[in-house]
Amino acid sequence: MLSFIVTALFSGAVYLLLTAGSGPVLRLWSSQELLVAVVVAVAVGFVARQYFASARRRAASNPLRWLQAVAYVVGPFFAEMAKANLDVAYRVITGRIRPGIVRVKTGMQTDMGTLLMANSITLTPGTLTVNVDEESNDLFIHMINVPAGTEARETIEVRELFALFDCPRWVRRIAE
Amino acid sequence: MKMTKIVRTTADLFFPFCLVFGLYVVVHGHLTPGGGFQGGAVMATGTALLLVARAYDDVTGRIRKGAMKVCEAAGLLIFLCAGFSGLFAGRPFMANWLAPDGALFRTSIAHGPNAGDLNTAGLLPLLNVGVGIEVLGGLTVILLYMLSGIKEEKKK
Amino acid sequence: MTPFLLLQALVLLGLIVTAVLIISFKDLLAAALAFAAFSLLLSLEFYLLQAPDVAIAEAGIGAGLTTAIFIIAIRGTQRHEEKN
Amino acid sequence: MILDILIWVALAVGLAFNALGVVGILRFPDVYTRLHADTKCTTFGSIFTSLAIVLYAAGEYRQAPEGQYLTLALHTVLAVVVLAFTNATSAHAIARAAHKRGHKPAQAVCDRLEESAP
Amino acid sequence: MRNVLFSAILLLFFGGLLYLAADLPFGDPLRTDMDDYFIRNAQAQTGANNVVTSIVFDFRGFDTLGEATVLFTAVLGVGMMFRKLKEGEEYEND
Amino acid sequence: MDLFQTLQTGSGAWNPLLWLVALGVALGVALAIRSRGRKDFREGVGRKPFISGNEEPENGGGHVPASNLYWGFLESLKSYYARIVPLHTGIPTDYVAWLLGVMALMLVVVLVF
Amino acid sequence: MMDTFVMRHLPALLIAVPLFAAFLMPIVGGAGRVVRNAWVVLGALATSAVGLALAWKVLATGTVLYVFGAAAPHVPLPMDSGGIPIRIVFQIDALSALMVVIASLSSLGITIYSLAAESRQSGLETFYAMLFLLIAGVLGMVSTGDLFNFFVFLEISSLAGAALVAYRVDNGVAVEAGLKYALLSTLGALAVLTAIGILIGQYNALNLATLASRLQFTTLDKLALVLLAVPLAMKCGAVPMHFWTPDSYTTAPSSVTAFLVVSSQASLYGLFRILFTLYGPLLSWATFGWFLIVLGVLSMFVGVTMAIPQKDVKRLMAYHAVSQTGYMLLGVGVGLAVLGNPDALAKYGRTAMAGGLFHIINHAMYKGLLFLTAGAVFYRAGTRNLNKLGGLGHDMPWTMVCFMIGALAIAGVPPFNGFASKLLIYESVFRFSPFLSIIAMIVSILTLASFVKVFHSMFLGPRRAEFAAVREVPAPMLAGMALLAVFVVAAGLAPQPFVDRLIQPAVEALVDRAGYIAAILGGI
Amino acid sequence: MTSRLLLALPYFTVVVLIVLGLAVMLSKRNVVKILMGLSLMESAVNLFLVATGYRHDSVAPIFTNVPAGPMALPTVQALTLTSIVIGVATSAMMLSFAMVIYKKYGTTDIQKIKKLKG
Amino acid sequence: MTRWIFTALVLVALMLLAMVRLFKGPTAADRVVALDAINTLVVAAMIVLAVVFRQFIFVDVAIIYALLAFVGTLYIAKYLGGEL
Repeated sequence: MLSFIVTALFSGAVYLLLTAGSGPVLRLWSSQELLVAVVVAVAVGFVARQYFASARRRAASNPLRWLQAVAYVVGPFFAEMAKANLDVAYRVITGRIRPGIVRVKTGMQTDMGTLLMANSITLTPGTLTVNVDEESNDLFIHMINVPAGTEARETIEVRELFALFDCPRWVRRIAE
Repeated sequence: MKMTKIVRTTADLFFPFCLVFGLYVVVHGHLTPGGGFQGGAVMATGTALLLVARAYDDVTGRIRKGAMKVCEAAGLLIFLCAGFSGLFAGRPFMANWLAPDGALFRTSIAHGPNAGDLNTAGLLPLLNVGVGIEVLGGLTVILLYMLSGIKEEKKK
Repeated sequence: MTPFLLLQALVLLGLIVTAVLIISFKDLLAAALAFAAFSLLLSLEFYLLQAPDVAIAEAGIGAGLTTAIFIIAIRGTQRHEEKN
Repeated sequence: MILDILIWVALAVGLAFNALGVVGILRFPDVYTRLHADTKCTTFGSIFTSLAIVLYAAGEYRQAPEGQYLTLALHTVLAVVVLAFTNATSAHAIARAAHKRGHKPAQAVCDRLEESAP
Repeated sequence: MRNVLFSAILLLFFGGLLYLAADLPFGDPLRTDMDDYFIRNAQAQTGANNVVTSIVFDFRGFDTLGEATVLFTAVLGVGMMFRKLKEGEEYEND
Repeated sequence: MDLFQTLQTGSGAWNPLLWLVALGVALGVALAIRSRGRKDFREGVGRKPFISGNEEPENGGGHVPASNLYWGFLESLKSYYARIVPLHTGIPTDYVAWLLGVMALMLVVVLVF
Repeated sequence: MMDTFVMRHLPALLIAVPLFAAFLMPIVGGAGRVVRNAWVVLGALATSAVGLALAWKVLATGTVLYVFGAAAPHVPLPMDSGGIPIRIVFQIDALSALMVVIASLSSLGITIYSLAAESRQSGLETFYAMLFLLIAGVLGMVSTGDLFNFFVFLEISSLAGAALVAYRVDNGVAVEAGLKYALLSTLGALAVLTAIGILIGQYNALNLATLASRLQFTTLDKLALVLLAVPLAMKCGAVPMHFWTPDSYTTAPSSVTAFLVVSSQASLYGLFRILFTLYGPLLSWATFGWFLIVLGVLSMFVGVTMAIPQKDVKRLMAYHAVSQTGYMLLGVGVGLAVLGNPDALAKYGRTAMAGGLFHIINHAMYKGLLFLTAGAVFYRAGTRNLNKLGGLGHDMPWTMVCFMIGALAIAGVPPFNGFASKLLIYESVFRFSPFLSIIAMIVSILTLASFVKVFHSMFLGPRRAEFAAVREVPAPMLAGMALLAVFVVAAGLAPQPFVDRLIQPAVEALVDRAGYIAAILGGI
Repeated sequence: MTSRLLLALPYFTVVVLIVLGLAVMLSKRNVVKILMGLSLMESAVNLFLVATGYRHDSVAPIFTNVPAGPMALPTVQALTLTSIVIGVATSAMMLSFAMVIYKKYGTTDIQKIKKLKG
Repeated sequence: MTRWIFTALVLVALMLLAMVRLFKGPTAADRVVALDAINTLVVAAMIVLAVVFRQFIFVDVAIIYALLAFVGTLYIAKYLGGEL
């Protein structure tokens, strides 16, 4: 039931986002759109509940956390991404690379956290998730520039990848 | 074989999004670009996403061929019955008899830009929904059958 | 030569190039990839020709599902073309 | 006026990063490094071109508050979110497939995955 | 021999179709009366903003039924190919 | 007799009824001839069917297989068949090529005439 | 009330009824064998009834128009449109009615036949759904008055046909034939679509009558003509594009083969429609008349000569189907060649066309019958190889009788229907060109010869040990065959009523281009 | 002629694509490749259909929030929609045919798929 | 208006440049990378072109594109990884 509500909420929110600007209600929606939004939310919630909000990722189903996710994406994540891009741009131009695949300990417990962490890693500093350990949620990441000395270590902590903010903490707060 | 946890979770997250977006395209078929086919294809992509992220055997328990076939047939029957309904309104087959003065979907709109008025276009939204369901079912069944074809071969 | 025509010319050039790639690849997987790129550009061309409905249909059915179907078919048959 | 300049800047940054991404795809030696260029630079570039559009929509909305500009901005944001998310995931999928297929990372200093693979 | 023949056929097609490309005006259709009717009247008659949808589902709705039927046929065809055959459902096809 | 009208072909005619009558007459003649045969013949009494003086083979062995029928016809048209049968290669590419070839030919014919 | 209601909407029901039967089939199929069979019979009966009623209405009252989705079904031109039909119009004139009759009769026969004949296979609800889709496709092709709608129905019938050809998946041969069929039909349909694009790009119309009234026969139109005519000729199995015919006819289940014949003839109808109605007097008569004649003569001769050495009975019959298509092309081709010459047209042109069109219906019936008998033999004996068959006449007398009727009819032996139509063709073609007529007669003799071979190999001779278990086929199969056999005999014994009531109006409809246009656009 | 061709670039592309598709069908031996050629031609014809309906400086035939102007012809777009769906249906079916043939015959070489001949 | 169409032009030109990688390969994975880049560029170009045409609802096409191209890429990746 909870999963149904969460999925329906998400679906309704997305639908309303898509149709914003269509009518007079709150200067955003027309009444028919709101009606259809309810229908769509119920229908999609019914069909997709076991996928979207399965019991294992109950924690991430909290709409308040979604707002945090938005804040994360706009704030720390974007800054990290900008830095990453400058870094990659530098390497594109100069061609100075020192690639390698390392194992990163994330400490994430849930699928959702792993996903967010992996995607954050992929989009930020010179790193790219290649594989994931299904049990321990450790990530294997390809670094475009392995810092000297890192290649000898068995695993590295995820915190070390991010220079400006503590992204893993954000992710944990959102998803766990 | 299933893909990694990351892909699976992404697929799960995007499945309702695909459905919502597909429904959005279907429902707004008469107002914005799109319609039954396009929306149905988007929805079918959602199921294709699930199919690709998981192993075939894991999915077949949830997305059943039989159900999808019924879905498809139901969409077509909606279409056909909507076509027939014109006959009983004294119009020919496939007549959009609701459009000018029906009970539902009847708001007449002026020539020119109009936005967000779903309650228009007579039979068209109904036909859109019918075709959308049909395309969703049909494309999913095609994918399921083709996947079952390669799975069988793997066993040998 | 307005910018719009130039844009169209570039897209059409891309169409022809990808079509040639489809033909010339002996590796069917690569050909399917080129086909996906072809569908993509075709969709963009429909978009330029003021046919958004068709562009959506081509994007959805042509690029997404046809690629999937081709990949499944290649998996169900063999990956490399016969030598002539 | 300031908005105009901002739009110009955003467009320029976006195009520059897109171009860098494409150059990176052409220049880098192996799949993984190319993926770096692809996912990061083109996504970032697209985010900036879209940002320009959002800014444009905001400017127009201030002049004439019509629903269409809101639609434009929201849909663009949505497209970018979808794009970023899918790009990251598909980059991961491609990298994994390439590794499973046996492509070694070129000039690699270490390859922990190769060692841990069963 | 074979290749020469095939090339000749292809060349002929290329020439013929190139003629087509040069003869049919692009961007300036010769006649537009039917489409003008649609653009003028679609909104009033069907109440749809999207003229293409109004054509697909109203003016040429019967085509769309046919199109849906084609998809249905293809689905049945694919299903037929991968159906589970009964025991002993074998034929001599010589 | 609206049903059994004469079929007009413009230059000739054919009446199925007349033909039926003729058929009946022929049948009558045949029966008349048959009635003049030996009445005392009984099947399987004393006589065996034989083929050119040999015993009849068991289990339809005397049945001429289809491939052997019209051997002479096929032999006399050997050169024709040697040309026409190899055209039916069974390769879809050739089928397509024939279709396109006829199309190209017609294109030339239509554009010229 | 109900009566007039149904009668008013017959053209819509013509397509909707088989589609309805097909769409419900996956759901009904789950309810058990008896329910499914009852549904199949019901659907087939309803389809045939609608088809025959429609044909009757057309022959009684003239061309029937049906405008889909308009204010009233019989008004193709809306008030404010300035005289252009904007919706899809079904325009069923006498020629279409002829084809509808053929399809209705044949579909009823084969559906009943297939109830028993295919009962041993799996996936039957798919099979029947496909069969209904094929029927709907053929009916739509012959009754539509809209070029793009024609294309859509062409695709439906091609796809359903290809899938049905590949129905017996077991060792892949059927799938091979299906692939070939699908490949060629798709290519042909693409050509047709290109032609539609050319036409709509120039004249901005899709309605056949409107297009015909606007056509100016520019070079582009010539290109479109080629792109329309040649693929349709391919689809009806004319030599030298006939190669798919024996492949697919051989491997398809027999009931389907019998209907594939009708499907080919629907393409033939399309070809005639394009040549006579769409292009009409713009064509150079002689060129396209001789195009049809050459195709016809080639088809006749190559078909029959290829048939003689065949070992597979269905393949042999398939080549005969090619050969018989040649007669139709010859007859109508002679008519087309003299269309510009009123004198010759009156003297023998109409007769030739009548012969060709009469041959269409006759061929559909007797060739369907022959394929059904071949299927019956295959059903019991388990082989189609003529070298292995023999002596079945003892155990399958009724099948043998049906086969004899069909064989004599195809060979043009009186008093069966093949003779009547062939007589019309011989006599009229002789006055056009004696040489062609003689070829036609030779082909007829060769046909007789080859069916003598089949008859001898399948039914004559002593009983064989390996066919000891052979019995007469089940009643539904016999009923299906009997239906067609009765028609063959009836049309042979009383040809003139058929010619008068069914064929002559069709010939008039074929020739009367102005009438076809006027039915939509009003007298122009 | 040349200048008109230059203006009618889409048509020219269509011609090239159709001929390329025909070349694939005539010269290639792999069934899947041939089907790709067929799909290529299908796409080309779709492009042709849409291109016939384009008017210079026109807007899409949708009454959204646009400045008035000539609209592109809608009928051909509707036809193209139909043709796209038909195309995907056809290719799906033929590809499944090819898969079954490969399973039974062990080849995708079209020159070896000829059990039926003569 | 010019700046938007100029942006679109550059994006399309970059797309053609990315096609070089599609052509060169050398492995299928490299081609997928190129395809992915083309996808992203097409989506960006579509969003920009929506402003050029002032048909803001056209952005939907871009969203659908981003979604569906993703599915195609996943199928290819699954096949490449030998898991299909």
